[in-house]
Amino acid sequence: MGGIGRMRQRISVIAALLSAAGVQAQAQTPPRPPELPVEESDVAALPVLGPRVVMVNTNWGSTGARLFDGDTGKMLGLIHEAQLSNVALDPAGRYFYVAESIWTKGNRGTRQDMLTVRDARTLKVVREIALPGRLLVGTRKHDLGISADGRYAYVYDFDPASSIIVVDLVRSRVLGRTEVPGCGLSAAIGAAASLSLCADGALAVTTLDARGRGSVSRSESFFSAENDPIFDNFAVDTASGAAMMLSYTGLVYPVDASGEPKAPTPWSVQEAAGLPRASTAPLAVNWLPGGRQPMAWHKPSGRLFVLMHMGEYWSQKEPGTELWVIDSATRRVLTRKKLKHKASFVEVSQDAQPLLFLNEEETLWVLDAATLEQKHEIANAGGGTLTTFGPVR
Amino acid sequence: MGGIGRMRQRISVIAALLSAAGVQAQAQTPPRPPELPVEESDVAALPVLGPRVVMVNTNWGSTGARLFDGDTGKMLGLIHEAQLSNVALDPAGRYFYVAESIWTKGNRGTRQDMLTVRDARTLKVVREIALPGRLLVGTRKHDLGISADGRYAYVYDFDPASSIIVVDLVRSRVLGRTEVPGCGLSAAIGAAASLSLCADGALAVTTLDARGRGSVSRSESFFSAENDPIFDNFAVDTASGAAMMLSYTGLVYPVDASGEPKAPTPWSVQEAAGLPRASTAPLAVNWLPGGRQPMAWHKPSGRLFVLMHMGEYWSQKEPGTELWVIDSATRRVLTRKKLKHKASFVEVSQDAQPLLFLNEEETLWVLDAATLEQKHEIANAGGGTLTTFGPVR
Amino acid sequence: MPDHSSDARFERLLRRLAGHSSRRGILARLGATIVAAPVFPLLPVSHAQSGKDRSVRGKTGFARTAQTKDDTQCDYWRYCAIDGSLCTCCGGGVHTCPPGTEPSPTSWVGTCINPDDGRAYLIAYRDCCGSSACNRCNCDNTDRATEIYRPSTNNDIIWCFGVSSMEYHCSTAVVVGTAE
Amino acid sequence: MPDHSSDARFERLLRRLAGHSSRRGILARLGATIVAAPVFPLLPVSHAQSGKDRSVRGKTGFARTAQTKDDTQCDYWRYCAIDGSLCTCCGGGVHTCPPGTEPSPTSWVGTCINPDDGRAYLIAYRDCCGSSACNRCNCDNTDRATEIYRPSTNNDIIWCFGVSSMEYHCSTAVVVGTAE
Repeated sequence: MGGIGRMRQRISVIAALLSAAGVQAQAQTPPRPPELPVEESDVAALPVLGPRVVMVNTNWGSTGARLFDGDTGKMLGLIHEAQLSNVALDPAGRYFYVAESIWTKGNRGTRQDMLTVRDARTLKVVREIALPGRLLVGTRKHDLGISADGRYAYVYDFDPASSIIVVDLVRSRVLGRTEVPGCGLSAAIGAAASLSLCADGALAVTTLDARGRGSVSRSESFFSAENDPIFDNFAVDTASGAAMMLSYTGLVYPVDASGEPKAPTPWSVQEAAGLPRASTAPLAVNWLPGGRQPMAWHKPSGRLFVLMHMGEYWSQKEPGTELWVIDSATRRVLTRKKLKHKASFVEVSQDAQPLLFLNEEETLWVLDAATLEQKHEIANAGGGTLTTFGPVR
Repeated sequence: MGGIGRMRQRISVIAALLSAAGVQAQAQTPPRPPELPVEESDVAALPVLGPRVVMVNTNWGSTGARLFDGDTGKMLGLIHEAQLSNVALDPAGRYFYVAESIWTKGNRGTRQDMLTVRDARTLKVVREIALPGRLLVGTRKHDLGISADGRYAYVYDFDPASSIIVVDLVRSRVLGRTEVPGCGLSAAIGAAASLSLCADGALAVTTLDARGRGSVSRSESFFSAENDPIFDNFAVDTASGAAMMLSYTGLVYPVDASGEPKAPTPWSVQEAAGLPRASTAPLAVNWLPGGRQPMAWHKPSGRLFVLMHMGEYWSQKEPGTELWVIDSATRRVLTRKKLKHKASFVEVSQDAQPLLFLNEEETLWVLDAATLEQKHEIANAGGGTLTTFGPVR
Repeated sequence: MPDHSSDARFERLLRRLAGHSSRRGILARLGATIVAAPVFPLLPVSHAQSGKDRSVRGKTGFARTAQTKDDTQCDYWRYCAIDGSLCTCCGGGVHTCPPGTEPSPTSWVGTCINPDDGRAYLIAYRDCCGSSACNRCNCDNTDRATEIYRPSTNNDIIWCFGVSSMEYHCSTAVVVGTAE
Repeated sequence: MPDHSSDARFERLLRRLAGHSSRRGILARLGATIVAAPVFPLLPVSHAQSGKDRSVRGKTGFARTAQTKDDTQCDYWRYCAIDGSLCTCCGGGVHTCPPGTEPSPTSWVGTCINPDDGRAYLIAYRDCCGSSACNRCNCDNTDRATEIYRPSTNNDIIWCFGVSSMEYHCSTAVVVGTAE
C-alpha cells in the first residue's frame, strides 16, 4: 500500500472517531476528585534475593520457576524454562542458570540442549551455552549443580549412559564430559567437585583437575539402591560438602563428601521417634518418608524436616500427612505435626529464624519453621522442587 | 571407548545378571495356565473417521486435538499441535491440517508459521507448508478453513492488520494473501470462497479467481459488532455456503453466503421460547446464549442446539446451564433441558440419529441428540472447540 | 479535562495505545497499521457505559460491584474487560510487567468506571510477553468485550504484537485516558 | 519356560528391552550402550517379588488388589510400576502406541504378578513418544521403582531415547518374559 492511501485512510479514521466520540457536553458535578493520570507501562526488576525467597520449579505442564517472597507471600517473578528444565542461582546472585532442552519445532526438528544464562535482576537472556546433552526427567534438583565459587556448572546426562558435563561459567563453554558409569546426579561440592549416587549403593565424587577434567572416586557400597534407595532429592551444603540423605525406609545418611567419599553411618527416623525401624515386608504398615522432596535440612540448627505418611513399603511417592522435626545431633524427633494438607515437597530457609515451605499440587504453604504456624497459603504457585538461596541445595 | 573394553564389560554384566537371577528352581504347581507370551510393541492407526467422531481441540495448556468415538466414548488418538493452533480435516479424509506457530527456541528464536500436513491414518507429518503469518488466539474454529473440494486452505491472519492467506493444498504452496480490512475469520464456503465477519456489522466473502487471487465483496451492515456481536464460532455448511449465526442477545442469523453476501433476517431464540427478546440494559436478567461455541446446527433436521444461561448482558462467555433445542424452520424451541453440568462448547454430528457433544473444563459429554440422554461422560478429554467431520463446521 | 475536539487528543491516545515507544520502530510499523485499518473503532467511547448515567441503573454488573482497593482481585475496577493472569499477582503491577517480560505496544481496550470518582476511563490491557504463562489470578471479565473480527475490544487474542517474543505471561490494565 | 542358564535368554531379553528393532540402527547404538553400563541391573528379577511366595503375605499392596480385566485402570496387574498416561486410554493398547507416536526402543522395567496364573512377569514400560502428553488415565505406581541413579527401574525419566522425538505421550506395559 502506498503512503498516500495510508494517510488518507488515517485522516478518515480520525474523523470517524471524532464524530462518534466527539462533542459530548461535560456534566459538572462540583466536588469531584481529580482525574486519574494517564500511565506509562514499565517493567519490574527482581530484588536481590535473600535467604527467605523460595523458588518453585514447575517443569512439567505450565512450566516456569516461580519466585516467592516467604515473608510477604508475594510472587516476585517467573524464570522462563522449557519443559523438564533445571534452574539454579549463581552463588554470587548475578545469574540464573537454566539447563534446558528445546527442539526447533516443538516436538520435532533439531534438539538444542543449552545452559541459558539469565540476568538475575532483569531475567533477560545474557547468553546460551550449548550443551552436548542432558537428561530429561521431572522434579529432580541435583541434575544441575553450580560450584560454590560459581565457576563451574555440572549437568547430569543420561543418554542412556551416565555422564557429567562440566561447563566453565566464566569462559561460557563446555570443558568436557566425565563418565560416571552406573551412577547418577551431579550435585556441586565445594569449588571443583560433584557428588553422585550409584546403583551399587556407593557415593561417587567427580573431582576436576586444574584443566577442568574430572576423575571419579567412589566410596564403599553402603546402601541398597534396589531395596532401600536414597531419595534423589537429598540436601547438600555446597560449601562444605556435607549432605543429609534419606532412604525409602527412613534411614538418614549424614554424608561427608569433602574429601575421599566415605560410607556414612545411618540412623532411623522412626527410632528417633521411639518407634521400631520400618519394615519392608508386605502388609507391614509403618510411618515412612515420602513425596518428591521429602526432607529439608536447616544446617545452622541441624534440624531435619521430614514428610511422613503411614503405609506399606514401596509407597515412596506418597505425600506426607505429618511433618517430623528432628534434631540430627541428638537423633530425636522434636515434633510430629499433623499437616492440614498433604505435601510432597519440603524446603527450609537457612537463616536464623527460618521459614518452612511445603508444596503440593499447585499450592505453596509458608510456615514458621520453629512454631510450624502457617504464615501464607499461596494458590496457583506451581508445583515442583523447592529451592532456597544459600549454601544448602 | 574401545570395542574390546566394551565386550569385556558386556560379558561381566551378563555374568553378574546370571549369578543374581540364575539358578532358581521352578516350583511346579500342577494345573497352571500357560505362560503369557512375550509381546511386540506396535503402533495403532486411526480408523476412517465417520460422522460420529468428535475432535476436542485443546489449544492452550496441555495441547492436542483429541479424537473420540462418540459411540464407544473411547479416545482414538491425538493430533499434535503447538499452542494456539487450528486443526482441520481434509474433506476427503486423507489429511489433517494443523495451522501452527512454533519458535525455534520455544519462547524465543525464529518464528515459524506453518500448515503441517499429517496423514489422517498414521498422523505422521507428510509435509510442512510455510505460512507468512497467522493470528494467535484460542478457541476459534474459523481461523482455518478448508474448501469443500479440499483444494484450498484459508488461514486467517491479523498482525494487527487483517488478511486471509490462501494455500494451494494440491501444490503445497501459499498462493497469496488477501486483505480483509476491518473483518476477521476465514471460514470456507464452497470450492473457492471464504467467509468473514466485519467490525461494521457486515459479511465479507473473499472469492478466488482462476489463479487463486481473492477479491472481497461485502454485504450491507446488518448487526452491531460492538453492541450485539455474532459469536465467532458460528456453524457453516461448507458445501452450500449456508450458515447459522448467533448473537450475544440471542438473535439467530440464517446466512446464505453462496453468492453475493446478503444481509440475513434475524429471529430471536427467546421469542422462539415464548419469552421477550433479551434486553441489554444493566440489571435486566435474561436467558442468554453463552460460552465459547454456544450453538450447534444439525443441518439435515434444521435443529439448533443452544447453550443458555440466566444473566445480565455482557455475560457472553458464561457457560450454559440449559440446552435449548430449536427448530430453525418453525423458529420454535422444542425442548429446554436443564444441564447436569455447565457447558461452554456444543457440537452435533450430521448423521440421521445424531449425537450431541458438550464440553466444559476437561470433560466431554456425549448425548443422544434426540432424547438428550447421556451416553458417555469422558474425563480428561481436554477442553476447547468441538468439531465433527462432515460438511458443517 | 482532555480536549475532545482536537486531533491532538487522538494522536496522543493512539500513541499511548501504541505504547508511544519508538524502540525498534514499533510505532512506525504498527501504529500506522492500526491507524490504517479503516473500521477498527480504536476508541469505543461513545456508548452506554461512557455516557453520563453513573447510577446503579447505568452500570453493568461488574461496575456495580467493582472495588478500588485490591488490584490482585478480578473485581478490581480496571479489570472490567480483562482476560488472563493479573500481572499484579506475578511480580508486576497494574501497569508494570514482571521481570523478564515486555509490555506489548499494542493492546485491546476496555471502558471501566472508577467507583471513587464516577468517571469512565479508557483502559489499555497490555499483555506482558516473553515468559511462559504466569497462570495466577486468572480473570475473564467481559464488559463490552467483542469477537475477534472487532479486535480492539477482543480479549482472547494474544496481544504480543511488536515485542521480541509472543509468549503470553500476564496482562496489565493501564489508564490511558478518560472516556467521558 | 525360558532357559535361565544360557546367555541366549539374556541376549534375547536385551534385544527385547531394546525393542529388537534394528531400524535406524538403534540396537547397534543403544543396545551396546545399555549393555556396556556395568552396574545397571537391567533385570531386577532376583528379589522378593520374583520369589516363590505368591500368598497374600508375599505380595505388595498393589499385587494383592491388582485385576486382569480392565487395562484402562491404574490397578491393572501389569501397571505395578508405571508412571504416566495409560496408552489404553489414548487410542493405543497395552503394548500398542497410539497413532502418531513411536514406541521407544528403551524402557524401564517392572516385575508384576499376574493374579490369573500367579507368575511374576517382567514388564517393559515403553513410552510412546512424538505427540504432546495424552494426559488421560494418569497413574503412578511404585512397586520396586527406584531413583534415577538406578535408571532401569526409574519411572520418572522420559524414556524416549532413540526415537525421532522425545515428546512424551503415554506409556505401555509390555510382557517381555517371566521373572520366576
